[in-house]
Amino acid sequence: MTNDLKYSYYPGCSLHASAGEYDLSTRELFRHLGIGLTEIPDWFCCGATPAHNVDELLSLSLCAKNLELADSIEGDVAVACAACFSRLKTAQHILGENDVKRKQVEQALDAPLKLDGNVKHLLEILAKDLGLERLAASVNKPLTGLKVACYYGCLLTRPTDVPNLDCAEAPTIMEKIIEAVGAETVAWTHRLECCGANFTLSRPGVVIQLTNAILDAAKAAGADCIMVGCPLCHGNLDIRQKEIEKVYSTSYDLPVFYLTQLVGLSVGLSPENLGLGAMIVSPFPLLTEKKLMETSLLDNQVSLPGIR
Amino acid sequence: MHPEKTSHTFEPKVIAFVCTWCTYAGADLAGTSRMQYPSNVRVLKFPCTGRIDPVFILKAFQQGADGVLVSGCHPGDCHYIAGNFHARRRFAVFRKLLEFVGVDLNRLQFSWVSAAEGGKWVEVVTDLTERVRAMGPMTEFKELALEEQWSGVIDTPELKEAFSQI
Amino acid sequence: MQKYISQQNFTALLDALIKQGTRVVAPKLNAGTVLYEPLAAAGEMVADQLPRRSGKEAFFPLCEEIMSYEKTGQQVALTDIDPARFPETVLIGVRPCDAAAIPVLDAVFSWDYKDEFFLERRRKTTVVGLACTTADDACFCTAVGISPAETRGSDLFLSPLVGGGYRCESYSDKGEALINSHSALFAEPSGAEALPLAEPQTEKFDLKKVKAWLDEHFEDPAWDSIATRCVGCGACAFVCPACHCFDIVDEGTEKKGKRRKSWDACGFWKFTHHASGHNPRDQQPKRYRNRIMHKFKYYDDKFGQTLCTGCGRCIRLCPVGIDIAAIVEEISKKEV
Amino acid sequence: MTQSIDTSSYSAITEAIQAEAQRVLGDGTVTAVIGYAAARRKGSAQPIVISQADDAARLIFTPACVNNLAVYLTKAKKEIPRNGRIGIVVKGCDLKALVGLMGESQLKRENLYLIGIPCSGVLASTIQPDTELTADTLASKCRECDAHQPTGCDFVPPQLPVAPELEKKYQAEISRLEALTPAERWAYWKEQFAKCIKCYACRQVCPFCFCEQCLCDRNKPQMVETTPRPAGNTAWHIVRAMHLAGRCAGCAECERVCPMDIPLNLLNRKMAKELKELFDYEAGFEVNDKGPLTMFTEKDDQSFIK
Amino acid sequence: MSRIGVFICHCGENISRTVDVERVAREVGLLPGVSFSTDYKYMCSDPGQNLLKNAIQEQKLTHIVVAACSPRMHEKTFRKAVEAAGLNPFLCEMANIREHCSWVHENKEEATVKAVEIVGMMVERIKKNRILPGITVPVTKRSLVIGGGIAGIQAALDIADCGHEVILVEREPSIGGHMAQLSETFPTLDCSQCIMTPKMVDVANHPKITLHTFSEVELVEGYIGNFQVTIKKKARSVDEDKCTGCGVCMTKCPQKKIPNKFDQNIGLRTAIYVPFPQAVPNTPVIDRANCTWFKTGKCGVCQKVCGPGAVDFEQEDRLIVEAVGAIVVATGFDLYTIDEKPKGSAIKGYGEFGHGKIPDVIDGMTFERLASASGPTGGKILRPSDGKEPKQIVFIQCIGSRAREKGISYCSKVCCMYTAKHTMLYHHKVHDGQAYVFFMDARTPGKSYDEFWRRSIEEEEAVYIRGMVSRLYQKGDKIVVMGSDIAVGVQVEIEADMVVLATAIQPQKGADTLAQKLGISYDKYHFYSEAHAKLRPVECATAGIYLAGACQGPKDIPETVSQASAAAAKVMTLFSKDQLEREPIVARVREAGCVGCFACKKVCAYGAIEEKEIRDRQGNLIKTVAYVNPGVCAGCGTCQATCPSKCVELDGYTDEQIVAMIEAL
Repeated sequence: MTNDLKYSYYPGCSLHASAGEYDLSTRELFRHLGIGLTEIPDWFCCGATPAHNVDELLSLSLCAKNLELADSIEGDVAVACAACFSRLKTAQHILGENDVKRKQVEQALDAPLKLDGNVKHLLEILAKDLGLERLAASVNKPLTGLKVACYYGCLLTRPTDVPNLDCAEAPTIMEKIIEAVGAETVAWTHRLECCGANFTLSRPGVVIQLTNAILDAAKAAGADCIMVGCPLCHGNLDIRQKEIEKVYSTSYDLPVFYLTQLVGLSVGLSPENLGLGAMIVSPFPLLTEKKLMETSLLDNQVSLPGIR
Repeated sequence: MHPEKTSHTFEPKVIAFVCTWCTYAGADLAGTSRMQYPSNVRVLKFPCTGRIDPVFILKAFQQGADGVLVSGCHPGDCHYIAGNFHARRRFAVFRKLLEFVGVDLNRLQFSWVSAAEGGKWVEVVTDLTERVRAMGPMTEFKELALEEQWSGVIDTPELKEAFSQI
Repeated sequence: MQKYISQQNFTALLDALIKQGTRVVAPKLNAGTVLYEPLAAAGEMVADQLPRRSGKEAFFPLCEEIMSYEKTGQQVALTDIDPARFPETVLIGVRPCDAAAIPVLDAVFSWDYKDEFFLERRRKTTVVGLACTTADDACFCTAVGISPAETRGSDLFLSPLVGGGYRCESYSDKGEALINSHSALFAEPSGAEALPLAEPQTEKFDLKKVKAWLDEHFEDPAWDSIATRCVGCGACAFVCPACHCFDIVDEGTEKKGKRRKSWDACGFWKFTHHASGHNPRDQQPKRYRNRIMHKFKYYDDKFGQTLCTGCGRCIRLCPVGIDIAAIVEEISKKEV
Repeated sequence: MTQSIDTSSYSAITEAIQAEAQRVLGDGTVTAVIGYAAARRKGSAQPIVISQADDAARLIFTPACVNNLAVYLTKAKKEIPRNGRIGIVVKGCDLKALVGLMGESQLKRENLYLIGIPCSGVLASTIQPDTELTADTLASKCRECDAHQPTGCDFVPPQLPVAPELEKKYQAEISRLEALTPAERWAYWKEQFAKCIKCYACRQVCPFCFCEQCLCDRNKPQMVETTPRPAGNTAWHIVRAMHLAGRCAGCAECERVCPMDIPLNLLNRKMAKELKELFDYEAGFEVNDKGPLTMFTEKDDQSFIK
Repeated sequence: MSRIGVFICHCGENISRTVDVERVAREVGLLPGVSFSTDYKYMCSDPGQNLLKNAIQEQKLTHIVVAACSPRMHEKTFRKAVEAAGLNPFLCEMANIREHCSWVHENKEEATVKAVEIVGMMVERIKKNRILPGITVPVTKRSLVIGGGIAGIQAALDIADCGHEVILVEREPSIGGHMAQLSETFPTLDCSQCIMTPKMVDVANHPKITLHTFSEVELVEGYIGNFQVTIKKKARSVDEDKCTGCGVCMTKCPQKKIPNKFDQNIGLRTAIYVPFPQAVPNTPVIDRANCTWFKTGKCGVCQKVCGPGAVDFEQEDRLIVEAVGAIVVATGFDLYTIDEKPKGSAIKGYGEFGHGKIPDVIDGMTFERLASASGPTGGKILRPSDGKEPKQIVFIQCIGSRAREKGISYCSKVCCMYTAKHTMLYHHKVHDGQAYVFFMDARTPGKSYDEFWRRSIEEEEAVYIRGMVSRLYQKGDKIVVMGSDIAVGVQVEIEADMVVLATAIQPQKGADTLAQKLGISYDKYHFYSEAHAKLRPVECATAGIYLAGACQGPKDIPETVSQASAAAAKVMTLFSKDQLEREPIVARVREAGCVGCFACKKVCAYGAIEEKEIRDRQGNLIKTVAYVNPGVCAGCGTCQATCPSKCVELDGYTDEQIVAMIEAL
């Protein structure tokens, strides 16, 4: 299947590090769907959540510069990471409204700003640009029987009026995508709670508490797994899961997928190409049980490549 | 107590068109507060800035005003709901027209002065008076008023000059 | 008296006149438009274009002050204009159609009331006509009995010659005096041929027949079809060499002001508007009818002349293309 | 080398409007049609009102059809029949005036039958009407025309207008004047206004000068001097430009008819430019309940107010 | 020819200290038209005024200029004096040579020159002044009250008690409004219905009040003193004259499970119903959308059982026209809901609270019905989902109010107090229950209000948590309330049985449509705008229309009642004279010149300009011109500045007067 969609791609730092499988699965999925994805040359860190707490001008300038770089490539800007997405969108919003800050940033960059580029999260590209119908049509192996807890986290839709991805407090975009690829979604309470994000190193106690509530809610709602669109959420929910289970003497065993991994599975991409082996909570038992993966692969799981 | 009065060679004529509810009352307050400002301004009272026709400004310049001030209630304070909003649009356009025909807009001031802003009235009037004083007399309209059509003129300075050059 | 003046001497003549303090009025470019205006130097004269307005304003200005007043207390001071202070003027380069209109105006301004403003200027002005060598299809001087070399109204008449210079012919003492005042610049007439005259295309009107029809047709449906399109501006009257209506207004305040005389036009709605609110010419066709009637009937009734010299200005400049020549031609074809 | 303007479609347009006028007069759709007819001088055209189907053959469209006929529908022209629906031949620029007149309660759409002209341009001046239409003789308004093809008419001939890209003279001239000092601009306009003879041709041809009594004809009080002296002339043209601000859609008739060649439309274009910049308003595109100077928003610019 | 008299006041020394008043009198005496000029120590004193009056008589003066203080000070004084001397008061003007001259300049020469010019300007102006006769407008002494809540009831009763007829229009089948729904009222805990229903009965029985319930205002024409109002009486399907209010129809109606709006849709009612037992009028109405007869054409039980034969299925909407002189608008409020709002709406819903999908999250008004003895639970606090008594209850304040990000930035004013009341009612009824309140800050200005609030904490054991709630979710049969306690700096989670939201007060739906019918202005939330926020708080800018109650902004009951009485007082002031007298500073149209472009009408903020057709004797339309209604015109003059041909003139500020002043300079 080919089509006319083309994007410049801003992977962000996490996708070049802890979230390599997100990057891998994104590129593979887009290639499979025939969506053009050109990595922005010379992109650099968006400043993430720390920069704007320290120096607003710096954080705005970082994003403005990245947007300027993106301007050289045809198409809207595709962003995978919720934090990058949030920062780029926020910078566009602030600089579009505030002339004083705009002038400051222009001075810092020594160039007029190019803010017109449309910044889009992968969710938006799949659900709106590609469209749910075309997405559903490209499904080869529907994820029938898989109960997914869609987890948005705090940044994807908030604050109201900035990302404009979906309703800030009651979004449905993830659910729609997951239903389009044949899986079931569960109604649960903690879809939009914060996971603690980058407190993961500085205040692990808080993060464990918050993340536990999320895992608990997903489990209680009957989910088999969790789907995320953010490497920070993924880190806290996946990497920390064993530790949480230990602290709270419980067992969740909820694999945490990136949205591109689940969608990738449904269109028929192989677990290797989706980096499933890199997940700490192994998805293979679940996928085997739900007959979404051949048993033979399970035996070879050790050989599956993780982060490239 | 009062600043030294300096004598000037040129005393500009400044005409102020003001609304009765805000600026006129503000000027009254400047009086009751015994504030001091140049005596060059002559105040014409209107019910509302909405009543002020651009032609009056033109007429004022033609009558020899060196500076014109139009002042009324702050936006939202209009005694007549929206007269000042209409005036704001009208004068935004009219000043552009005057500028285009060659009137120096430094001679035409617009302001919002509320009934409580005696100090602002003094500031606006003083600023305009001193600015216009520095600019010198508004000669454009005055010269125009002295000109007749060529064939009615008996001896124009231009003609005299032309003759002297030959 | 017939003389020759070279182009070079012609320029020298004008400069000399200007230098001696004579007002020299000639076609001149003014902000893109050619008008009869006082020259500051001979070089300013534009000889090859018909000015937008006629030469009448040398005697009958667009607007002139006739008096001023000032009130102090109960005292009123009146100041009159002294016509004796009007300057000596040479009106030069006047087209035959413009010059021919001057005697027409003379008749009006000296008929009953002697208009000293007009007459004093007239006395002090020497009119130098210039033969016409070009015409367009709006020109119709020949149709009203005037030729491109018509000398009526001129004190001195210039005919441009092949190879430059002018043949000058005087038709009055004033003309002769002008030659004599700078006789060194003039030479005896050469044998050089004059440039061919302009040839307006319009056929000669039967003005008697036109008048005869007008005499009988004050009320006629034709007026509506002629002038419904008239928008009621004063362009035709203001550019006409023969129109002479004026208005007198006081301008100023109760304390101080001036009384001025300025051109008026019968096409204006206000022209016959009475103080009562009644307007006898309440529709545009009636006002336009007055224009035709005045030119081809009323003036003839009074002075035995036609109030049109065929300059064609009103035809060229009418905003809505009203063509007086076409109208008169049409009238001349009507059954009387 | 002057670029000539392609007016080859005008004869076909003439035939089309003749046929349409004959039809609408014949079947009683309209009681009269206002259009253009040839006149005596070579190439000339003049406004005409016809009420018989047989007269439809007199209608023409040529580069000399410069007039904005909308003026004949205003109250200033009482002589034109007022009963029934009236047909009118309109160029895109003239149509804008009609749109404005509808917004000002002067006309009703249902009383009009609009015969639109797909116009490639007309002459700047008809002092010599048989002039060939070239980039030099083309009316300046046609150089920046955005309505060669009129919209919303009842009938438009199928021919398509051909309009070459030309330099926008008004825009260029406005920019030139804007770059001058106030004193230089004053000198420019003083020279121009001094020529004015108060013939009021500009007012009389303007579709928006429909006042029963012009402010400038009033003498209680005398707002503007009536004599044609520089002072009164200047005041008159300023008042006129102000009264047309936000209403004038740029038919440029005032400028065309001025016997003294005063560039009056420059003032109107300047005002239009300011209104566009200040209030994002352009006259003549849609029938509006309120013009830019009869409405306001609370957020209007007030940077010029202290 | 005018004979102008000029009087220069010394104002003690206030003017004469810096202005040479004798010289001013001398110099202006020389101006054309001035036949008398003099100076005097105190012009405003009795001798000063007598000097003026005598001079008018003796010098046969026709116009007067008094050069003294600001006209804002003494214009009325001198115009009165001039009137007493037999001149029209508008032939007197003041020249301000005190506030605008002597007080602001020190140099005597400068000040004197300026004073001469100021007086000269007024001399030129007054020559153009015309006699302005006072304007009188006839007043129809009947009034319309729109809205039958406590505001409308109070206003109607006050006006009617004064002997003037009142037409009271209510959209619902019964008057009473929101106050009738309340259980008890703060700060006294009176039973709301006990104090409300007698007033409703008073309205019903008042000989001067005509009550139209189940009716709406359709069209308003006219102006102050002279309105024509068209009222639509919606088809009730029950003849009000025949019905005795016995209620048999309601007991027999087979449709019994229709949610009752009066009970916030918790209680049920029949298809033929009165909203509540004490309704006024006690005449049922058929809810045609739910009535079997109207749905299927079968049933008709009510008609069969109705003794007097009052049920009339054929009844249709009726239009009635009433002439009134004044209108009181008292349309009250509606409650914000946390439901998802339509896309594009400036006001947003509460997605974080599940958009209102959790059944035991209710609003304050629903709690009132639960707590009300006449409510659906008979006054017991029971959960809507399962009828259990909630043992842990959470109240959350400022839902929608003061929430800019939700589109509403104002404070709803009554919620702090009613939430305090709710905690008390809850504690009185559920002794072992615990109430928590999340609040931003408690706003309790009002007599005995703060004491009341403190009682809820100190005596009724409500736990107040300063902080907002971020999220609510259902967990089993509990509602988890996640919030923050900013006083302690911790996140709190409460597992509640029921949550009560203090939702914002909004204007009634359709408030904007009604405002457009009335020609009054409203703010971006659709609350009606008063003419002046401080000095004219109960009047609309549109003359003859007054505001009462929460339609103007959130209000509690005492404030609403006060404002209703104030509006009634304004109406009675208007009705105190047969003719309304107005200052004649109003615009006038010169019809001869008017060309009917209606630019004046477009800029008139008061709707004072109408279109008037001028016809000849045969009735043919000549033209349509503008007409200024002098009863409505406020005299701002914006129309005149806008009119291109100056065919509308503002009396008192005509172009002639102004140009004369400019030319005097």
